[in-house]
This record gives sequence, structure tokens and C-alpha cells, in this order.
Amino acid sequence: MLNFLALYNYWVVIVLMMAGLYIMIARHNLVKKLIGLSIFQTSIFYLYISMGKVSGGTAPILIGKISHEKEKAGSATSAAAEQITTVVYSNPLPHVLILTAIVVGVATTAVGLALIVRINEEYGSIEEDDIRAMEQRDPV
Amino acid sequence: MMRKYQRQRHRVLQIVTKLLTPFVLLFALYVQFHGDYGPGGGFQAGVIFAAAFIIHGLIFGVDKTRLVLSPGVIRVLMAFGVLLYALTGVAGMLLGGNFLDYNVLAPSALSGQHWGIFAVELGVGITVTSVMISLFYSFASSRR
Amino acid sequence: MNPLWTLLPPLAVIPFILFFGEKRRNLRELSIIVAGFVLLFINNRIYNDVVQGASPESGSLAMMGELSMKLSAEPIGNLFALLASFLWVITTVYSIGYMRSHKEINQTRFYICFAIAIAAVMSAAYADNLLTLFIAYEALTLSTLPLVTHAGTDAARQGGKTYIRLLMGTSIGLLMPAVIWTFVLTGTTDFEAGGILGPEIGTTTLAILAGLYVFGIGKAAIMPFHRWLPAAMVAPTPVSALLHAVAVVKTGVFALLKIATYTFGVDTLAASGAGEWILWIATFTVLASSLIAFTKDNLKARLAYSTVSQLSYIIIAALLASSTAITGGAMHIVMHGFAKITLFFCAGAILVAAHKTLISELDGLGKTMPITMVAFTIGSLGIIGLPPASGLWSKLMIAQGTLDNGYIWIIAVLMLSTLLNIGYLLVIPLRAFFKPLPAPQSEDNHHSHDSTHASDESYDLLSSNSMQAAGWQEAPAPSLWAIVMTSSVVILLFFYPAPLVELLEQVQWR
Amino acid sequence: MNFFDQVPALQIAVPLIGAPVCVLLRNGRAAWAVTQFCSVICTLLSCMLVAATRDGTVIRYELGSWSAPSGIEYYVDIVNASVLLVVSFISAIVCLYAYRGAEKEIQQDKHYLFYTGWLLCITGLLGIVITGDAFNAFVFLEISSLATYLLISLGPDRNSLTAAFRYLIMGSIGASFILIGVGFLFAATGSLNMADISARIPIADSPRTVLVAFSFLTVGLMIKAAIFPLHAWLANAYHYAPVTVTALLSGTATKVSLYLLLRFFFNVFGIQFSFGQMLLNYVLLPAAIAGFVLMSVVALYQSDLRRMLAYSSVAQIGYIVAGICLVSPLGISAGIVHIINHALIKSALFMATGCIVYRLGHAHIQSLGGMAKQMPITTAAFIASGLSLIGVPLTAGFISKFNLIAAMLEQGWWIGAALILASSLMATLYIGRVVEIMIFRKPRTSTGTLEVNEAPMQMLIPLWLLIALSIVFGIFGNETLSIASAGAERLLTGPLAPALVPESAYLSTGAGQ
Amino acid sequence: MIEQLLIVVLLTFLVVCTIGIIYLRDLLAAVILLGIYSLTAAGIFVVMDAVDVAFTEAAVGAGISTILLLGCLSHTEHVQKPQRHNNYWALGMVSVTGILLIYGTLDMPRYGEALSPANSHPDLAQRFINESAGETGVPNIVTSVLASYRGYDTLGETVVVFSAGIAVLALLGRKRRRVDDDENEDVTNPELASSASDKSDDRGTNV
Amino acid sequence: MFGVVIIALLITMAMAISRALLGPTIYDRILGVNSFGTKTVLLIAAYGFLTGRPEFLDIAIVYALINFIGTVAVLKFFEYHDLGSGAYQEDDY
Repeated sequence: MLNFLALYNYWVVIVLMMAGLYIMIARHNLVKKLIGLSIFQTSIFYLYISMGKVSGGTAPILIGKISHEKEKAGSATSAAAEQITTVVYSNPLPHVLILTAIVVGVATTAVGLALIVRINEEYGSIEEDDIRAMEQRDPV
Repeated sequence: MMRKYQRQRHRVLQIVTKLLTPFVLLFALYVQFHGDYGPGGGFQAGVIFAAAFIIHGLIFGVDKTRLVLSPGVIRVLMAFGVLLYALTGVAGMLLGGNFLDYNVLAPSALSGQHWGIFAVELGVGITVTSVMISLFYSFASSRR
Repeated sequence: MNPLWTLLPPLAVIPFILFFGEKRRNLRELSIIVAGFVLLFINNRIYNDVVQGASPESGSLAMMGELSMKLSAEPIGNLFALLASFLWVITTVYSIGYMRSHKEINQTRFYICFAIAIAAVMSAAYADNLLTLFIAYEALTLSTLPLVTHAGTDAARQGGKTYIRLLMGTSIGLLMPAVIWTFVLTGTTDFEAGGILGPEIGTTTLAILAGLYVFGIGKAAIMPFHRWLPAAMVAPTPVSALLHAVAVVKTGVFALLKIATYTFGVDTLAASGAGEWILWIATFTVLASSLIAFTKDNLKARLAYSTVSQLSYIIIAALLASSTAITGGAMHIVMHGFAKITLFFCAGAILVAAHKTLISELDGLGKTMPITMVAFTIGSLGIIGLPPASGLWSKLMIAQGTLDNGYIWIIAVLMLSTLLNIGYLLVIPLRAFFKPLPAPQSEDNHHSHDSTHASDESYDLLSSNSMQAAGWQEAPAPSLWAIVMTSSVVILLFFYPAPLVELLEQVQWR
Repeated sequence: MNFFDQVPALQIAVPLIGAPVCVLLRNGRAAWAVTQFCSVICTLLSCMLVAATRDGTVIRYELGSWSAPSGIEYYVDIVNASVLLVVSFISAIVCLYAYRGAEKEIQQDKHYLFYTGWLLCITGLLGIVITGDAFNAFVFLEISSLATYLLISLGPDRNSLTAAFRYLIMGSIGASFILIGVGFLFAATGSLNMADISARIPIADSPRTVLVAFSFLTVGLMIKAAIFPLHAWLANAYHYAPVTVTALLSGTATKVSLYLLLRFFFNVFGIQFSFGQMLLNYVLLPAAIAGFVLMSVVALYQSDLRRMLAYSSVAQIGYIVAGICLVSPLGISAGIVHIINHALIKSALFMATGCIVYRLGHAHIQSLGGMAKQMPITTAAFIASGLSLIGVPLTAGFISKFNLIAAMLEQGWWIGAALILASSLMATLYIGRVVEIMIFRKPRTSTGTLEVNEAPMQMLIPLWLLIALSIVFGIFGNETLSIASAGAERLLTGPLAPALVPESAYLSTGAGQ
Repeated sequence: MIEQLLIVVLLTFLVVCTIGIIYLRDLLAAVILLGIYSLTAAGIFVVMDAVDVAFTEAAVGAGISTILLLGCLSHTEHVQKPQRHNNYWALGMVSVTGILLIYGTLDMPRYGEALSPANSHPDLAQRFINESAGETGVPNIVTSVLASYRGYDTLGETVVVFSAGIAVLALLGRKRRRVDDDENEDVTNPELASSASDKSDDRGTNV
Repeated sequence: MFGVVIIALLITMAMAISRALLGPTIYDRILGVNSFGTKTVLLIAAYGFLTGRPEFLDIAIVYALINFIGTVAVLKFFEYHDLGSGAYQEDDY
């Protein structure tokens, strides 16, 4: 039972992920597909972030005064080192990865949307069925 | 008459936007340069910076925004950001380190890191800003 | 002499052919004949080496790991190379007459492909390992394809399609895996005296492998992969002669002989009995194709089926796995080569001079084309194996070989087949000499029957045939010369087969 | 600064800097020059890397000078050095070809964007190959994918847009799967560095997580590499993209994904895990075999040359995967050799097709009649590369096919070998059909003649360069084979780093103390 | 406790949004729901201490994405056509994938586990938390990792953004406006599909 | 204290989301999303104080900004079916 609760997050995420994937595959509207892609990717982000969470931790921005003067850099280190003994931070690495992944996601979405706009210009539709029918009617 | 009414109807948004825009830009700069100490950084700042232009475009029309920041400039900035980032890396190489090695950029490793991170965050910010604005221009360009 | 030199004349002549081109065609063909003689000379030098027991070899070109491309001379290969280079000269001479009087198109291309094919034959003849042999084999297929489709008509395309599909299909689908399998089993593909496949490999594997080789070498035209041969009949007659007497089919059976001798080794093959199941198919091919030949009225088609039948003789010889039989097979390559090329030359001559392609039209032709028909008779005797033609020796040796390994029933088959040969071959000169010339309306017939030649325009014999005066309507002089040449060789080899025997005595069986 | 130490970084930095420079120039010709320059430089650099790694040396380059698991590193051994060479060489050759080849297909004012996309694509592909970091591979995968979507969508007719969109959807699913896979690996090992992951997988106490990571990476990469059941995007993409782009992609994109697959299977998860525990060969081999058999059949029935070649590509990828699945030195080296050779062959075929499209405006197989008369050099090029595809001796294709079949027979996979042969025969048929039409068929135009000239020299020269190379590699097969067998040896050594001892992992854990 | 409650409730919101997106045929509504989805996801990220990610997700997912989607919809139909049949094949495939994923999570480190491999890796997570301030002088670990330790990834990320910019420029750049000038406006009308296909022809000549 | 605030916010958020989901008119949805955004801003602010790191109010500012822009964009889209038009130019009417 405890296991169940501890993994609950992951499972909901997986449900979301699969919902996104389902929209991507099964919906014939091109915009809907991209919305599905967004959901799919966002859930993956969530999966990553979950891994980096440490119970009782806090955001990985060091608490306490860190001098940004160049001369004091050495002492700043020791000050930071003192801090970390008392404060627990969540794992910053997944955050970094996901920052990158979010950007990648939005870039893909943007390109996809641009393609949809062009497809709509050329075919007059954004429905997979219509486009397929048109392609079959006049194969190039 | 009708047109005048329309004009009146949008007056609030127009003024709010005009007032808001500098603050948004300022906030973007804050996010850019305060990224070392708090949440934020080049990417987020770029998006917020672009958001200022986007709201301008939404309220005043994208053609007006184009006059403020022309697509040609955007295109140059887009490339410039990436170049800034990559050349920072190359600078590390030229100064005797590896690619993207900031330690060698300045006499001390820490200040080298400082400058390096500053430069690359700026590069990211510039590229993201210009790409986001460019995306907005492309998608919002008037259909009729 | 390094066998690599044999590649030089056929390849070096290509620039000349291109340079002289259609404009200076005499020079073009002269250059080919010169090249042919050079090649013959080189092969003769190699012959001298080989007869003395040496085996000259080229350097090797590493291709894949241990596998390399390499040429080396051994007796069977040298014999084959001699045959091919000699017939190249003669075929060229013949072509001069045939191609010109038949007004064939693209003669330059024809001669170039011919030269490449000869180069491929040379590398096959001197191949030092299976890989080289396989490469040469494929090169030959590809370089003869333009020859088959030379006329460019629908029929030529159809024939070319069958040709390439069967030959490429069998070689890629069966021969290549056989080569690779051999390589995987033994770690080498070299031809070695006594073979590389030992008895430890197991009879079943050996039998499958033998099957892959025999059927994979589609050029040997064992049934059911014989279809390409009659299909390739659409080619101009010199090409048919090349295909059926010199290059293609002989490369096929030659490869089989070589594989039997140097890859399997006669001992392994005989002891395991791996080839026995194919013997049945080969004998079936012998008989069936002889019977089919009976039904063919088209002269070239009949000759094609006759070739299929004769090729299976050599396959049988290879599979009998006795040194006598294989020697006989190698001799039969030569004997049949000369005899069959004579027959094809005659067929071409008849076509050029009298515009006839059907056997039923040949009645009384002995009057107008006596030289051709005499040569035809000699060729037929050569195929049948009757004195004074050379085919006798090889057939005898194969028969002897059957006794070595106890396949007595094969002798019966060979006898039967010889009888059939007589029936379908000798009947032709008999008709020509002893039946009266038919009424002239047969002139009109030939157009409806002759579908194989697109450019079969009526050709004014009177203007170019010098023998008109004697009431003969023979083919142009160069062609006739070639016919006389080959038919006399057929007889010559009957009386004087010693050089061949001498050469083949040098084969190292184990 | 020692120049040779910086070669791996320059490999990526050069095209990466080239891309924004193209945008700044805003001129098609200048952008072409930049692209050509960068490609050639990349080729030279990767030649150096191949030369340096050929003896089994491993070059590790730490970006930003951060030591390996903390920072990102390049990990260059003979396997990826050779793939780097393939990618940059194909790019250099096709770029030469694109000077004329792209001018008709792509609008003049978009040329500089086209070349920017080209450089970005190359940057992405090279980045995937060279990196030793799993997540970084994902990032560069996305760069190349986005650039590829752009390049495909620039195709001359509207179907290129839908092709690009469908590829975008499939490609994003694939990339997301890879992301999930990397995520699960991260959860199980805490690391992103491939070498570090490979050292930690054996001590990971969550085998199911590793298993799921493995499955997702496999499926994601299968989509990207267009391995049989997941190949659907490829046909449209290759068909409707500008032919120049197809020539580039067919030689590079799928090969890179295949490389990544190899790297993960052999060096990250390890052979024991991938093939022993996951029975990958029993899953992937049937897919590969079904792929090359079925796709060859499908290729037979295509009416468009580009589409036919696209399906043939899927079939050829099947060969490569089949070779890999044998997990024997011979099999893997056959796979790697075919990665190299097929890149040369297929790019040449698509370039020849591009010449036809350049003059004819399309590539319907049925209307290629009379081609041999009008465009003899192009036809000859098509035949030469077609023979190589079939696997005729003295061409590169023969080397790969010979080794592949030998590897199959060595393992006793008779049926596999037979099916490879069957599919080769089908290749004979579909290439033969086109060649026959080109040579014998009368043109279908009303006048009965085909009013086209030979393609321009600037297109023919690079095309024949590739063909010449494929013949050279067909004769001197040891040149490629030795690289491939060195690569196979490298892959078969298993994980990139020795497995950690579990205790030490616990000792070094400092969290929450 | 509050934290867990927040996560559970916010996750439920996500599921609700997703279900809405699956069933709603009005694309505008779907876009709005996606905006909510992103905001909620960003909220969850805050709760999970990923403030930078939350920042970005809000700005990108809820902001830029929404605007781009609207920009796209302004060119197209914004009501999805009814689908004739449900795609059971896709449903099956997705379910299998989901089950596989759930299987994979069964022995994953528990949520919030400090000793999980990911959180305890001495050269990654632990090093960044303990050493980064000293090595880079930046208190925001995410920034220091992003820009320095994994600066190469970020370079890649910048290039991705750049690629997207280039791609959109190439797709919707100057040429498109030219089409607008000489084409009638009603290209979204399916009945005029033939005129749209005509246009594809003059794309070639219109260079 | 903050806990109660958060629970209250969650409840109101649920109400907003139900409106956004159920419609029926587009105005309901827009209003729903707008108020949902506002609640999120509050939620983040409250959560920041709950965990003792109020400096993350930055994020809340971004949310507010994005929420504003998003709402304007949706409204503009709904009104003009176009994002980029200058709302005051004659050719719009």
C-alpha cells in the first residue's frame, strides 16, 4: 500500500503521457495532434522532475549570502559549504535537463504549427482524412 | 461613429499596455541578469522580453510592431545569439582550454566562469527573444 | 607468363574500337583481329609454361580480409582460354561479313561488349579462386547482356530479360551463397589440387553445396535453368555463336569442371556421392533437350537445345568425379566449341545469304551453298561424335569415366542421346543436299517466320557476293572463311588431339 | 592550444557556427559556399579522427573542461569516427551536387535558409554521433530532426508539407520515447554519461526500470532509424522532399540512428543484457528480416522512382540490423560496412534520380522511356549504383552482402541467408525494371522523343565521385572492412567503462547524511 | 502533507484537462485547456522545487505555446471534424505502452527518495549541490549546471530554438505574403480545395 | 494558516477549471482560464511563504504576465479571428 502511494505520482504521469500519445496517434486533426504532443512531452517533464525531488528538500538555489565579489570567492565557497550541511536541496540536474527539453518541445510545436498553416493553405483542410483523400485523388 | 466607439473600447488595453511594456522589459532584464541568484536565466528572460513585443503586437497590430523591431533585425539577432554562444566556446578553445571552457576566459577561474556564464546566457536570451518574436510575426501576420 | 597479361589485349583494344568507330570500320576490325592474335600468342606462351608443369600466377589483390582476386594458370583454364582466344579471332572475322551484310546497328558497341566479354572469359579461365571466378562470371553476364539485346526490338528485350533474370537470379540466389558457404566452411575460396572441401563436411552438406553450384551456374544451362539459352537466340548470330560456343555456356561448364576438380576434389566428390542426385537431372536434361530439339523447326532454336543437351554432358563429366571423365569434359568444351560454332556460323550464313531461319526451308540449299552445308555436316558429325570429327574423343573419354565410378546406366543415356543427335542434326544437311529446291514462293515465307531480326532488310546478294558466278549464293567472304576455318579445326582435332591431351595430363587431381 | 586535441570539438563547432553565418549572409550562393566549406572541413576533421582511432584508441574530450560524468564529454572511437566520416563526407559530396541540384527545387529567396537548415542538420547528426552523453544525444537529435522537417517541407509540391508533418509526429514520438528511455536510465543509475551509465547498470537495483529504459530507447531509435514496422514515415519523406535533401538524408539520418542503437545495445546496456537477457536478437532479427523481404516486395510495386528507392532504403536498413543482431564479429562488421556502403550507394542513386528530376520535373518510372538516349551519363550512373545496390561483384554492395551472408551462414541462420538472397533478387527486379524502361522504352511524350538534355556537369561530377568511391570500396573492400571489423571489435568489448563494485557506490553516496 | 495534497489535487486537474482535450471538438477550447494544463503543470513544478522549470513552463507552455496555437488556429478551422470511428488499435497500443511504463516504475526509487541513484550520484547531483557554488560562483545551481557544467547542452538548446526560427521563417516567410496578395482569402474553405491545389502549381513558377 | 489558504485556493481552482471545461460559451471558458491563472499566482505566492522561500514570487509575476497576455490573445482571437491585425485599421471593418 505504501508502495502504491509512493508511486502514485508516476502512474498519473503515465496515464497523462499515454493520453497525450493517444491524441497524437488517434486524432485526425493536425492541431489536436500537436496538442497531444504537448501533453505527452509535458508529462515526460513531470516524470523527470519527480525523480529529482528530495523529500524535505528545497529548490536548488543556495540559501545564504554568497558573495559574488571575485576577491571573496574563496570564502564564499566555505560559506556555501556550511549551508549545505543544514539545508537539503532537490536534485538540480533534472531541472536543467527539462529546461532544455521544454525548449525543444516548444520548438517542435512551433515548426509543427507552421507546417499546419502551410498545409491548410495548400489543402484547405487540417483534417488527416481530407488530406489523405486529396492526396489519393491527385497523386504527384 | 462606429470606429470611434471601437477606438474607445480598446483604449484601456492600449494604455495599460503602453504602461506595462517598459516594466515587462525591465523585468526581463532582471530575470536575465538575476538568473544567477534566483530562478530565471537567458531562456526565461528571452521569453519575457519577447512577451513584451507580443503584447504590443496583440494590442497595436503586428504591423506596428514590425516597425518597432523589423524582421531583418530579428533575423540578424537570431543568428547573433547563437554565434555569441558558440564563439564564447571557441574563445575558450583559443585561450588554451577546451570548447566552452570558461575558466580560461579571465585570469581567475571564478571570474572566467562569471563572464562565460554571462556571455552564454546573453546569447541564449538574444536568440530566444528574437526567435519568439519572429515566430509571433510569422503566425500573427495578417491573414486578410 | 603472367596470366594477367591476357586481360590486356581485349581491354586495350577498346580505345581503338572507340577511336576508329563506324567511320573507319576496317581499321576497327583490324585492330580487334590484331588484339586477338596477341591474346592467342599470350595464351600460347602460358600453354608452353603449363605443359612444362609450371603454373604462372599473377599478384593478388586483397578484397575482403583473406579473400583476394588473383589469376593463375592451370591446364583446364589454359585450354579454355586458348579456345576462347582462338574463337575470338574467328568470330570477329565472321562478324565482319555477317554484321556488315546484315547492316546491324551499333556495331562499335557490339565489338566493345564483345571485347569486354572476352576479358571476362579470360579472368574466369585463369581465376585462382572462387571469388575471382564469381566476379568474372558476373562480369560476363553483364557484358553479354547488351549483345543479347543488340537488336533493340521487343523480342530482343524479352530475350534479354529472360537472359538476365535467369543468369543473375541463379548466380545471386544460388552461386553466391554457395561461394560464401564454401568460404564459411573452409575459410578459403582458393582452387587447390584435390579440393578444399574435405569429406569431414558431410554428405548432405556436400550434396546441397554441389546442387547450389550446379544450379547456381546458370550458364551451364541444366534444366530447369536452361530457358535463357533459347531466349538469347534473338541475338545476332555471331553473338549466338559466342554465347553458345565460346564464352557464356563454356564458362559455365568450365567453372563446374574447375569447381569439381579444385573445390570439391574428385576424391571427395566420388567418395561422398554428393553429386549423384544431380546426375539424374543432368541425364534428364540431356535427353529432354534432345527431344525438344527435335520439335524445333527454327534452326537456331534447334541448335540451342542441342547445346543444352551437350552442356549436360560436361556437367555429367564433372559430377562423375573421375579424372578421365573430367579430362573428357574439358576436351568436350573444346570439341563441342568448335563444332557448335561451325553450326552457328552456318546458320548465320544461311540467314545472311538465303534469308532462311527454318529447317523446313532448307531443302536443296546444298546446291546454292555447298561450302556452308559441307561445313554444317562436319559440325554435326563433331557434335554427334562420329569420325572424322573430333567429338568422338571427348565422348569416348566421358564414357570411359562413367565406367570408372560405376555409373553404367549413364552410358546408355549417352548412347541414346547420340542417336537423337543424329536424328535432329544430320537430317539438316541431308535435306539440304538430297531434297530438291522448292518452288520460289518460299522466298515470301521467310518474312513471316523470321521474327528474330529487326533489320532483316532484303539484301542484294548480287552486288557483294563474289561467288555468284559459280551459281553459288554463299555468305560474304569473311564469314565463309571463318566457317571453313572452324570446320577444318573440327577435323584437325580428330587426327591430332595430342596437344590437348598433353595439356590435360598436367592437371593435378589430388 | 594543441590543434589535434581540439579536433572533436571543431567537428561540431564548424558547422554550428556556419549555420548562423549563413543567416547573416542572406545570400544563397554565399550560404552554399559556407556549407560546402564547413562540410569539407568536417570531412577532413573526421578523417583525422578515423586515423587517430583506427588502432583502437579512444578519444575523450571534456567540454568546458568539466570531468566526465559531471560535464558532457565527447567519446570518439572507431565506431563513431567512421560514422562521422560518412555523414560529413556525404554532406560534402551532396552539397557540391546541391549547387545546381537545389536551384530548381527550392525558391531562390529561400536558398540561404535551405543551407542553414542543411548545416543545422549536419550539426545535429554529427552531434548525436560524437557525444558520449545520453541526454546530449537527445538534444542534437532534435536539432537534426527540426532541420530535417524544414528541409523536407521545402519540397516542390504540397505533399512535402504533409510528409514533413507526418515525419514530425513520428519523429517527435520517437524522440519522446528516447527521452523517456534516458529518463528511466537516469532514474536507475543517476547518470547521463554513457560510460558512467554502462558502469552503473550492473549495480542498479532496479532491473525493471532498466528494462523499460531499454525498451523505450529501442522503440524510439527504431522509429528514427526506420526499422521495419516503424518505417512508415520514411517513404513519404524521401519521396516528397527535394531530391537533394533525400540524397543527403538517405546517406546520413537513418545511419546515425542506427549508430546510436549500436552504441546503446553494445556499449551502454552491454551485450549480455541486450542480447542475452532481453533476447533482442529474437525480437529485432525477425523485424529486420521481415523488413527487407516485405519492403523489397513493396518497392517492386512503386510507380515513382524516389518512392521505390525509399522502400529499398528500409529494406537495406533491415540488412544492417540483421547483421547487428547476429552479435558476431563478422555480423557486426557486415552491418557497419553496410552502413558505410549503403550511404554511398543510396546517396548516389538519389542523386541520379535528382538529375532526372532536374531535367524531367518528376520521376515516374513509367515515363522514363528514352532516358538512355537523352541522358546517357545519368542513366549509366543509375545503372552503376543500381548494380551496387543489388550487390554485383566489384561494387561496394557486394562486399556488404557477401559479409552479411557469410555471417548468417557462420551462425547457421540458413533461412536468414536465403531470405537475404531472395530480397537481393527482388532488388535485381526493381532496379532492372527501371533500367529496362530507361534503355528500351520509347518516351511517352506525344512527339515520341524526350526533349531533355544531360544533367549539368556540376551535378554529374559529384554523382560519379560517389560511384567511383563505391567501386573503389568494392575492389579494395579491405579499406572499409578493416574499419568495420575494428568497430565490431570495439562494440563487442562491451560496456564503455568497467562495472562499479556495489559497495563503492554506497560509500560514495553522500546524500541526506 | 500539504505538499502531497497539492500534488495530488493538481495532478487531478491535469487529468481533467486532458480528458477535456480528448473529447472537446472545439480547438479553441482545447487550446485554453492546454493553457490551464501548462499552468497547473508549472504549479506542480513549483511544489517539486523546480522553480526554474516552473518559470519556463509557465512562460513557454502557457504563454508562447498558447499564442502560437492561436496564431495557427487563426489561419485554419477551429472546430475539429467528428471522427467516424474510434481508433481502438491506437488505444491498444497506447495501453500496452502504458502498462510497460507502469511495470518499469514498480521498482523505481520512490518519490522523494534522497538516496535514489539519481539524487545521490557523487559526480552529478551531489557534486553540483556541494561544489558548484565554489566552482562557478553562482548560487543558483540550475543556472550553473545549465550554463557551465552542461553548457554544451544549452548550446544545443539554443541551436534548437534557432532551428525552429529558421524553419518557421522558411515555411511562413516572405513568400507566403506574396500568395496572400494574389490569392483569394478563403483558403480555409474546403470547397475551394481545388483552387488551393492550383496554387501549389504556381509555387514553382512564382520563384 | 497557509495550508488553509492553499486548500481554499485549490477548491476555487477546481471550480474555475470546471467552468473552463464545461463551457458552455467561450466566455465561460475564457473567464475560467483567467481566474484559474489568478488562483495559480496566489497559490504559488502562498506556497512560497509556506515553504519559507518567498523569493520565488518572481514566478508569480511571470504567471500574472502570461495570464494577461494569454487572455488578451484568446480574446483577440475570438473577436477578430486573427492575432496580428491592428485593431484600429479600417480594413478590419
